[in-house]
Amino acid sequence: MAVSGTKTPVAGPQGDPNSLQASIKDAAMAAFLAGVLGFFFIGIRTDIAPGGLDLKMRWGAWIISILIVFAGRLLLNLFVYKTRRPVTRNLSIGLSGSESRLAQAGKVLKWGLFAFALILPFFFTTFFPGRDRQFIDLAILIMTYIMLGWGLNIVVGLAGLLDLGYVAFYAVGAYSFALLAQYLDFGFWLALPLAGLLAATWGVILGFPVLRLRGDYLAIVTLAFGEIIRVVLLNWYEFTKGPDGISGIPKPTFFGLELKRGEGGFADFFGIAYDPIQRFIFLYYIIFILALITNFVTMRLRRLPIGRAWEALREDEIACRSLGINTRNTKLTAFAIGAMFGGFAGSFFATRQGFISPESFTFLESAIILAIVVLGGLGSQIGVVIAAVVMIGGIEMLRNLGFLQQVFGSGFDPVQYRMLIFGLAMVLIMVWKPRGLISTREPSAVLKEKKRIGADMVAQGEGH
Amino acid sequence: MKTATKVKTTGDATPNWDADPVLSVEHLTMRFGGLVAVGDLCFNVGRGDITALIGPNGAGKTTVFNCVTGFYKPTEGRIVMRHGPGRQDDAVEAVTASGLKWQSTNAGGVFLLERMPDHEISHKAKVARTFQNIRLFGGMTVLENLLVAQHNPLMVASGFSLGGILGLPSYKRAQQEAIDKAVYWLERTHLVERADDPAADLPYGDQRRLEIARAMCIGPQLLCLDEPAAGLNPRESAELNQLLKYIRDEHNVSVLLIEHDMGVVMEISDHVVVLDYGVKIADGAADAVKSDPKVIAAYLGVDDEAEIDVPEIRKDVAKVAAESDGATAAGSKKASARKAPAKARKPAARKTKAAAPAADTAFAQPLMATGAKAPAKRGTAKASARSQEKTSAKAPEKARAPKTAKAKTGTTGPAKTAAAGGAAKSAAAATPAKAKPATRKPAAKPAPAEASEIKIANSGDYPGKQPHGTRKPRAGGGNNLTRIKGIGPANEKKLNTLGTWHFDQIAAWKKAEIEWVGAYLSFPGRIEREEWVKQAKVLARGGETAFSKRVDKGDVPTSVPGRRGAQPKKTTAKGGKA
Amino acid sequence: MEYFVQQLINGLTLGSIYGLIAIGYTMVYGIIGMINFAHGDVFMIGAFIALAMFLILTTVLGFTFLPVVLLIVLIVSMLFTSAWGWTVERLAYRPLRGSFRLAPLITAIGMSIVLQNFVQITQGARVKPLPPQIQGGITLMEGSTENGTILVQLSYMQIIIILTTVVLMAGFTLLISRTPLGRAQRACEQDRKMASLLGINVDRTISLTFVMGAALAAVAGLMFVLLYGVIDFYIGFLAGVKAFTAAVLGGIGSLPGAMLGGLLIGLIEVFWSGYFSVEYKDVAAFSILAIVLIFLPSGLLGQPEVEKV
Amino acid sequence: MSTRTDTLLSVRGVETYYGKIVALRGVDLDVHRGEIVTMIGANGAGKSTLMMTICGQPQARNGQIIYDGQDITLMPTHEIVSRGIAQSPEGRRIFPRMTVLENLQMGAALVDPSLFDEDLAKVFKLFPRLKERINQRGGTLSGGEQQMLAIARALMSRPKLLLLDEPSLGLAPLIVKQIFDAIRALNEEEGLTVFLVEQNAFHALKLAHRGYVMVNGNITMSGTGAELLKREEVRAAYLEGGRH
Repeated sequence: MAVSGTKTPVAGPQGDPNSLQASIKDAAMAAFLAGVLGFFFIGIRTDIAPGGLDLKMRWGAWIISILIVFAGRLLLNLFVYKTRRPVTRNLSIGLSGSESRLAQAGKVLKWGLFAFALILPFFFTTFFPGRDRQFIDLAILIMTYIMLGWGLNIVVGLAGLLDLGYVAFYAVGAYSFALLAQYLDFGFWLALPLAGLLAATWGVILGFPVLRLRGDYLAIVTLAFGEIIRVVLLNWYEFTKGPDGISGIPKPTFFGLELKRGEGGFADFFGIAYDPIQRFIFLYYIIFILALITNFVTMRLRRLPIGRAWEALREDEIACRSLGINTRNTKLTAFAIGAMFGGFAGSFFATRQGFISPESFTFLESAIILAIVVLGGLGSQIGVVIAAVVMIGGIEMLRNLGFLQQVFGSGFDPVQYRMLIFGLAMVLIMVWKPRGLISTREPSAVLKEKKRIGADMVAQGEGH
Repeated sequence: MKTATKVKTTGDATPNWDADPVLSVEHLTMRFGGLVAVGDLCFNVGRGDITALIGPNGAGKTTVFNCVTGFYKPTEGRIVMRHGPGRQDDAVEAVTASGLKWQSTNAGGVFLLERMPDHEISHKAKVARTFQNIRLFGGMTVLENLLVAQHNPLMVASGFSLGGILGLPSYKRAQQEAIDKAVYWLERTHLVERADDPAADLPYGDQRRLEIARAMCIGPQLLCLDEPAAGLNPRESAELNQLLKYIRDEHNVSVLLIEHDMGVVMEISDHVVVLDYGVKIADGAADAVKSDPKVIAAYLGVDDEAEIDVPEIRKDVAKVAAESDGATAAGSKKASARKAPAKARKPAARKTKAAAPAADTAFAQPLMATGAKAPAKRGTAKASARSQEKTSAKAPEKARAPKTAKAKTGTTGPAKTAAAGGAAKSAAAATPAKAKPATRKPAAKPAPAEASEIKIANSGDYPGKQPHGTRKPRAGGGNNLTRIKGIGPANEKKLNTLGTWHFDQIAAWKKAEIEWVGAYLSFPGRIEREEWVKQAKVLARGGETAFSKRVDKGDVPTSVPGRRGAQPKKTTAKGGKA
Repeated sequence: MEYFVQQLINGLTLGSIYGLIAIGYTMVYGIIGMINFAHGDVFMIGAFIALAMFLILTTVLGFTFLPVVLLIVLIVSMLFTSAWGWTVERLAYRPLRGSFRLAPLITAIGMSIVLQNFVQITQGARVKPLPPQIQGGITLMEGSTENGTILVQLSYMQIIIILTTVVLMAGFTLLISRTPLGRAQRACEQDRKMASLLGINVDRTISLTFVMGAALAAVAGLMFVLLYGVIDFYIGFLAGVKAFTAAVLGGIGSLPGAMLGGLLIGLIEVFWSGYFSVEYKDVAAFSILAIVLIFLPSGLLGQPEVEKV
Repeated sequence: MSTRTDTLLSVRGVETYYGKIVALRGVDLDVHRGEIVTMIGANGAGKSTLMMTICGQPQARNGQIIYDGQDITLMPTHEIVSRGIAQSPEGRRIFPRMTVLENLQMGAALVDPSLFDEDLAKVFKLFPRLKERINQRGGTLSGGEQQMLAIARALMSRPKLLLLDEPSLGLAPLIVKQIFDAIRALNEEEGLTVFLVEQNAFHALKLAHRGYVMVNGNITMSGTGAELLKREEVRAAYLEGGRH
């Protein structure tokens, strides 16, 4: 009837992808594309010059970039893309075993990590006395992101609601404390619960009208909400000091003791020598405990009806409604609890920095927190830890690549490349493991034998 | 058997579903834009009954379900759920007038479902449901699925999570009870071995059962099942029947189900409600419904050549029916003829259904309307399917026509009007449709008895030219016109009354005649479309068409196989059927 | 009154630019159901290419006849930006086809970060000014207030922008509704697997969608350069968020919706700035989005989603 | 029926996986030109997976699929179907927001546009109902009409091999009959080769020249339709199919 019925010998649909010729051809194509893409950016640079813009040609850099792409693609073709199947599939097949092993080792890993986190400041002071401050500071930063990740994990990972404006609650928490301290002279410990409460209230205020929205609409409204909060903080100068930010935010006290030098301070009270590191260690333990509380509450909630309802909501909202679950309230609870932990983390951030401004609460922060949750594996607590260590630790490590200047010359500033590499890492990890690092799910109730649930079974929600 | 006894006891008195309804759907109308999915529907679901809601695709069954369970808000109407015995009419009216959503009474409670959001319908009114395309929490274990169903009591037990976070023992107890309840239903549904597996991992049949178990875990008084047997094999279907009976008998839960599988419906239902185009066309005990001509017409089809719900064809059938009415029996006779086979058939059907090996044929049967191979299958077939077959094989139209007449006139309207926006019109449409054949009756009937040239009274009303006809077939009898694709026994008879007996007569039709016959038979255009004339030319030459070959082999159930000569008069069809 | 008309014109101009970018979001969302967060940055890339090409033509090659220059710039930036759009899809989204929904969202955010930083590194973080190239316009109205006279000006630039947008919109609408390519796109949108079963090369169709979206973003980029005369590596983010908001407001997946949403967002911003406060124009735009979505959960022209039970 | 017996499609040892789950465990079957071949089996036995594997979605991990003398195992779907295979897949997959006409145009995406009107007339003759609905959106059709449209759409590509996945699923008995009649007519009148998968074994085997029984991703039996219908094991397999 239709297409010609001539018989051709049985042959594969394409040529042999391994042949050198094909690889070179492909690499040449890639290089050509790189040339096209790079022409206006690497090959040309516009700079402000007197009387307008000046155009500078950089043929060398352009050609080098083309050659790098050619060589890179050729090597990839020859050594990585060994089969016709995409590289991602290869990787995930090759590593699927490692994930199950990782999952099995999860329990050991969890306690190991916990123990390490517990002694971490002393580990640093003992083994890296010269750089302990820097390392503990980094640990505090990572721990903050872990806590934020765990908080967002309730919303995105468990309840399956895509929230692109999580940073708003972080900001609410931070500004609540800063403003309470500034106007009402509240201390950290008094302000902390209030900040959490305020953030949760904002979560409900935002959630109440918009939770009817389907996934992507919810995403954009939460993003918009995050931006609104930031813009208001930026422009309500009389109240928030706008772009100038709020400084002089009080430090937390240890049961009324300030961690300061001299009379009445922590060191003085315990009769030990004052060392500025004590404050860092103290801050570290505050965020550590806050994060642990977040984790504990989340884990507990998961085993409670409300947590199961979250997960059920993620799996199938309509079925939930048919079982008598008030989905709006359930979503609101997830939003509020997630926001509350964001608020806690925010006040901690304020007290740690001593200074906050709207600059710290851009969409990029939301994106990073979301990336941590997704890269770690939705709903996985340990995944968030790993992702936070890798991503946040990773970018901060890039600050320390001064030695590269010796390689590339003094004009080379590795810090510039930090976010570029961060972005690339996000793409690569996601392509490599679309479900995140730990994607299996642990059942919340067990009759006889606990079986982990494969990622392919678990829904992501926000699509119903 | 419960079904049988129930039907008997309620035979004369008010049936259970009217005396003690757990759910009343009253004047339910659901419009989507201009489309009326359900129009002014009323029915009751009896307490402790299994009630089946059946009807062709697009009849509005799932819409009714969604209204009952709160997923859609009905455009109009009232849906009353009652806890506790009796009609509680006073309480219902009181709640309706009060504007409340529900009210507990000493007899139980009255719930106006159309006022309640979906989750309250499940939580307060205790109506559980399943879904046509299974909606399990695929990434959660079987046990977790059942625990989610007990969300509301567990929420209370966990002190709305606060007690739970603190790890109070009262919550632990409640959780253990919930697990025990889950295990109970897992045992009933043979899923206890799979309790810790993710629900998405279960085979299809298990998923269907799990969905029922999950629905039962909310402790419902009414269980709504949307096509629970879809995609099940006969053995699983049989198990499902057992499960549903168990739920009804041991847990006193009323069941409302939508089902396509007539085997399931007829075996377990106490009460059947039939919908067609959003309108109820039958309502009664399973036995009565399955032999109801309206149901047969709407659901199982009228005639091989009829394209379903093309209105003109319905009219066509209605007309023949009316003619036959005049020609033969009186109304009372019809009625008894209709009932008799239903009764006679029933025991046989039950017996064979119980025997497992025959089950697969029974399963397949309702969908088959085949001739030659089927004696054994006939025995196990559901009555309605069979009645159609029998008539086609033995008694072309007489027996069936009176029944279909009503059904068709009754539902002529909805096919078009439902889409047009007025299901209510269907009732109105019925009347003129009925009236028409009555006026035509005297015209058509005397024709054969008179002149050799057939006179049709209002022949001039139709465009084109009436074809030449003879009073009697030529020597050797008329041709088997059903060998032409598009002509079934009904049309053959009508053509005969026009004096058309032979292929060559049809082959000789010109455009004008085709137009006239098309108009007369109320399906303009179909003769051309089905190329009757072309087929007739071939057959008149003694040739064969692909279709005629199949007719001769007996593969076309509603054509008459093997008969090439005269067509015997089969006025005794009814007797034969009874 | 005069002030109002002037603001209306300004709003329509800004709205046209948003609309052009929004189409890219809406088409990509329609076909693969993902929010292409990098699209705003593709717009930024387009603006940079347009700027560089403009400079090449005017300062290096010495072309002076503006219409020809602009035409060449338009074509070149559409072509090169398309290449970027194609590459982004190929690298970051195609490997995740059929994967779960959040994965491409994260890679999109990643790509957005990459593009921004790539441009920042290669072109520097400082703003690039371009003196106004098209000047003059038509004075529509003249009115006087106590502060002096107000002229309602429809500049040539604005005319060009609005006309180009109208022409492109009409062309694209025809392309989508009438041609086999458009039909294939809509088929992929509704059921990708089925489309491939009917012989549609789904990957190529999706790539083409990205290319088309990027080409339109390039047009918007050129307009932006000409209209505002200042670009930097960060313009993509805010314009992207606004355009995405526009797409959602109009009903994501709907082409006319994207245009309508773009115009609305443009008007809201301009009027809010004009009558209330410039600082809170974004708040106004986002708030209106939230309000519209609460009452029309699928946006203004979106397909209302019938809940399938 | 056609007397030619040369093989149009042959499936050899095909294994298909969904993630780590095996769906097909080495399937062998042949479809000859001009035949109606049916495959029966319970839900989840792998029938639909086989249909989709033939079209390359998902691709077979092992084994070979030869169509018309060409190995199509690893071809992308659009290239496979461009060789003359059309499928009316499980769940019909009508484009819901396109009109009936547009759906049919999509079906003819690979065919010379000048043949469109002719083909359109042909499918309308087969399914007159669709003609009445020509400007209605696919999503608003009833289940039976959608099934007709799915088959009609498949026919618009002028296939040599028509794959039908459960054409009777969820349809009222009367419509099932119409659809099966249409399939038979296509085969008898146009010599179209049809491979259909059915759960409704009885009906399908009556229609088919030959049949296969699939249980748990394996072919357990084959024979002519009539033979299979008679065999006790078919009933057993049919009764006990599925993944258990």
